[in-house]
Amino acid sequence: METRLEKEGYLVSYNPMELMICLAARALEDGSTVVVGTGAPCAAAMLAQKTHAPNLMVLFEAGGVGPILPTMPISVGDSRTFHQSIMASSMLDVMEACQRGMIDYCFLGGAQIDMYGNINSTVIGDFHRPKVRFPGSGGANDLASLCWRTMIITPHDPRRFVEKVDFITSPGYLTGKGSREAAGLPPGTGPYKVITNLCVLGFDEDTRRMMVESVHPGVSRDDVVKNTGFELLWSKDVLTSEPPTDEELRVLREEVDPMKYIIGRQAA
Amino acid sequence: METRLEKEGYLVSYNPMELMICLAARALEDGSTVVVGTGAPCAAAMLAQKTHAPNLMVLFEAGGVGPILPTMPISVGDSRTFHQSIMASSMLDVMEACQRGMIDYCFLGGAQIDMYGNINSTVIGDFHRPKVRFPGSGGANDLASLCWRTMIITPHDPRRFVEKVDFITSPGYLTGKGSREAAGLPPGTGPYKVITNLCVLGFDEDTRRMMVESVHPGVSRDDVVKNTGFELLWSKDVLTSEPPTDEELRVLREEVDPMKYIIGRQAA
Amino acid sequence: MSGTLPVQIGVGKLFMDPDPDRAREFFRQKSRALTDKTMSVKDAVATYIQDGEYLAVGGFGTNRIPTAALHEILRQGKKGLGISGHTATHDFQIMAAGGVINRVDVAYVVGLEARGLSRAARRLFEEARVDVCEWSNAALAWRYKAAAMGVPFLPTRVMFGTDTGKYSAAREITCPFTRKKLLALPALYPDVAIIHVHRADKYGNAQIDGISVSDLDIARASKKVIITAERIVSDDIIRGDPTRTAIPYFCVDAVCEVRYGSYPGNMPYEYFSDEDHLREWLAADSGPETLRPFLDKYIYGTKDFSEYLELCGGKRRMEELRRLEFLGNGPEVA
Amino acid sequence: MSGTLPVQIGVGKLFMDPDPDRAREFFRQKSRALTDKTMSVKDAVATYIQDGEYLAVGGFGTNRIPTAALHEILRQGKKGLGISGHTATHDFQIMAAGGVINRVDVAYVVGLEARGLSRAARRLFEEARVDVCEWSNAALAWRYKAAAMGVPFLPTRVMFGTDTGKYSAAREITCPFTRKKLLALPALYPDVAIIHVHRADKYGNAQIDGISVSDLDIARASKKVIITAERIVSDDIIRGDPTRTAIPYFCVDAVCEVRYGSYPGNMPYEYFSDEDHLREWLAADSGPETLRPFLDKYIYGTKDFSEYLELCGGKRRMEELRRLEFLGNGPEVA
Repeated sequence: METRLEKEGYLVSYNPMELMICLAARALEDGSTVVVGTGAPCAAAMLAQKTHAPNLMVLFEAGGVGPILPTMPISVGDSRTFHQSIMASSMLDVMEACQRGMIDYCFLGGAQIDMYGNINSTVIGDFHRPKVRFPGSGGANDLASLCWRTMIITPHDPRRFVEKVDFITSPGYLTGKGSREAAGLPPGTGPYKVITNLCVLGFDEDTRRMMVESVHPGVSRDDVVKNTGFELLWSKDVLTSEPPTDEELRVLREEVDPMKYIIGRQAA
Repeated sequence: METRLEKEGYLVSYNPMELMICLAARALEDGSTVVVGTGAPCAAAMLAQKTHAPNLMVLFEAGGVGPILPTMPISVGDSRTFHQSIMASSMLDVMEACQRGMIDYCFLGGAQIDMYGNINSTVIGDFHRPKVRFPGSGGANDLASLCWRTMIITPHDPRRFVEKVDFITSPGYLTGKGSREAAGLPPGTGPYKVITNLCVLGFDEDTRRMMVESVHPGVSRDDVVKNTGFELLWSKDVLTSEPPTDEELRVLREEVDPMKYIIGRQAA
Repeated sequence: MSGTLPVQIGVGKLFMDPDPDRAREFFRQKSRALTDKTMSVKDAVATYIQDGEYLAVGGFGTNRIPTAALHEILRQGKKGLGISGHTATHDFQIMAAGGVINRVDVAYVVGLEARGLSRAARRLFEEARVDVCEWSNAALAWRYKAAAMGVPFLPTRVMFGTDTGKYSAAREITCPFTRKKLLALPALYPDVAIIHVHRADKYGNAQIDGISVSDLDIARASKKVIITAERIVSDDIIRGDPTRTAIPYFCVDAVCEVRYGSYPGNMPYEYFSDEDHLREWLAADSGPETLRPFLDKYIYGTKDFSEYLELCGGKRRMEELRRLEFLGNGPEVA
Repeated sequence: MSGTLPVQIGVGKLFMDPDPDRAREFFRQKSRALTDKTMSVKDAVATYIQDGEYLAVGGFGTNRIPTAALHEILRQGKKGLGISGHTATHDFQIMAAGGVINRVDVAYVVGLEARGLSRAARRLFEEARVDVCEWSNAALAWRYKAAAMGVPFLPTRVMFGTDTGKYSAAREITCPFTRKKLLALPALYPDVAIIHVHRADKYGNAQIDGISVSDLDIARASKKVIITAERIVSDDIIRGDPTRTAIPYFCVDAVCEVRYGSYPGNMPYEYFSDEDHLREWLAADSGPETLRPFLDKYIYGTKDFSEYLELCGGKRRMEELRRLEFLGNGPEVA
């Protein structure tokens, strides 16, 4: 992708992973709480803390609450996740904070996603004899059920963005508006943003279907459509995603991920 | 009572409280667990530990587990209750150990008790406008519901041993055999011994009614009957309660309660 | 009777809404910012406790109780408070003496364990001046736990067959797996919790040494939380031993440093209870004519808790209680 | 549909009996004596894990895991074990590699978080060689919690509307207070828990530094508990800081001292994970032909865990991992 952008004459001062992390970071409000995993979500939360959201509170599902992250964790339960933290607690203490309504954001990814933001990270094919077995929910179903806003960071291709996921591991808007609440999930929760290597998507208020909000620099609408296996909605004013600022890039590269563990990865 | 015993020519080498504590201590099996309160139950558990039951495990409902008691606690939540304990935990951790089936004995007292061992420690008179208000259940209902064997230590008089308690605070055998289980309480639980200043009572296997097992030295059957407001069952072989041994008295007086906080009290 | 319909075995009044979604809406708005929340007890009580609200008090009656905040509630003349009587002994005695309560979830009140009974507290019930709902200690603890978990009830196996159950607001349910009867306890989300701890940082991260009783759950269940602490410490101290943190800052609204803040109660590893002063309290509490001058002297007539401590013997007395706690010489207690 | 009848939303198989009364009968018989329970890992696994039993493993996949005991399970050729896959990563990889499992409650298995996937674990599912029931991490944690509490289920608000819920064994219930839908999770009482801790005394009183994940509940929920500990300490150490005790001795059956017992996993405040060796594992795990010699070398061909540690670089490597944990210099990890 980096290559393509260069071909089209853009000044590539950042790569798609860096852009995705910056876009995710910006979506996190100051003074809010977020449960993160390792990788891009953790980098996004750290970047947010070091830029516009010094009062963003980071939690890890295994029990780490409010660490001062010395390096990127490699497990959501490793010792970095509660390094100089305000509390080294338990999985249920974190999950129950989510269930109580204290946690604003969580981050998810997955093997498949549909237009309602339902995510599959369990199996491809038949459940009982799967073609491919993935790890399963982990804490993803819990976080997607209980946190106010679910953030999704994912590569964007037609095998992932599908009409029907093989298995709903974690709930998006299920079958559309009102269906989460009807199913028994807490009202007011659900997917908030989907950040891909092509665009940023939100969810239409009326239908709860995925809706393109901004397309990344150098990416065409057609690129997005071709890489999506279902019909997308487009917001009235589709913007061009705001590229990383110099300051964001400096913080991300020098302070958040100096070893390039995350930003050195392929975004798709 | 001490006076009367002397009049009748007995050698009073112990007082009724000392006898009750010794009888309670002997009922506690080695290698078992017991939730105690302050006062006589705590003294009984300590005496048992220092005599026949070195492996008796003491817990307090506020969270103290397995302390080395330096002195008698004055509150079931004071710092003595977890002094050099194996765990300083929480009320629910202790109560849930009871609910899980890990706790063998508990100790209760109360203002009224009936023939099924139901105990009132809430009100005398009408609930909404009581003649006398007592503290209420505290943990008593929980312990009487969940521990395998409920021990009751109480003064013995007709105002306490009543046909019908004004309020069932803590469950005994409710209305007789099978009624605990029918009400929803865990099977196999219930009152085990009632130790008074006059006698030791158990519960009849068939009816779950209170049954005299032994009468204290110097106490007549008639004393027991006159001080009981309901009809008692009598075991086939009513024994004379075994008085404290010299060793028990020595340990109780020198090691368990050297300040005579408990054994200096009136038993009735 | 349909076996699966919930049966209201309790006829008692449910004082607080167990709905987790209404609680979620509140918690959604609650600040998560790491801000300096230190303030005086006076300001904390004035700001965070309103007339008519429902309180939960940490500790265990005469152990690790937030006495300074309770006195301040009386001093500010709060009215119509509800209270959870989860082994509430001296704490309840203070509130009853001040006449600030009009409804009580009772597990254990009125008594001060082996020490005796509060006449003022007893009169509240005997003169029917409070609405009463009965529970057990574990039941109230589980009710906090349900709220802390964010669910509207928890199933348990207590209170069956008793009047404690009958005069509660519990309901009977059938287990969907085993068909066993279980007692459903409604979540209890207090308006305000007041908890005394060993140390807290200015943000409200709090640590407790020794038994925590129900305070982890009370702090999480309550909409507002006032922490009084023996010591306000740098957040480095908290972050240096995060395993020890009992209450995270985002539960907390106010942090007040109150040395000897549990006096005359016991503060584990710090100072023992002042049994002489508790006896003085119980004696004064034998009737309204003796209680009023006692309260005037110790609470209404004092500016703050430090004046109370001075009246009770000040530094010298506190040092004695410290020696007692560490099992050194001191006045005898029983 | 009757609104109050429990609905089986989950079609999955319930592997373990959630009946609290049958569990109570077991716990009634369980020893409460303070006896010396120290033994070798070999004896602990031989004595307390029988073919066909259901296991719960403490820690979090590659963090504070009881690796020594897991290797010993393979070495002893246990068969037909059930396992709770509550973020089971390297621990599950070991069990899958050894072919000792025939049923799994899954929340997170197969993967090793960002490191990659275990092919051996994956094949278990893709070749349908295990019975599978799906859950979420919190759901399994709450299932342990229910058992630890001694109740047959807990109500929660997760897994609704999803296939995770459909392929679980959860049931839908209606709240008796709010009429809201709730998801009932059946209590999970494992036959055996294996938990690695920082320190334990010979009786089994155990302390954990840092996050406890679900281990307090796992220890209380399980019928038998094997503790492996970095250090066996005098009970004075435990009794000197009882606030720190995570697991009381009466839950515990065996205590085994295993220094570096979580290797190649991370042991907080002790040593970091050995990412090089985990990569070696993942490479070997790419197919049966490479896996078998790897297992022969490191597990089947070793007498015990200390031989494994020697093969992995011994004292020098462990010292490097200690430096890494304390953020000193050492091999890079990502």
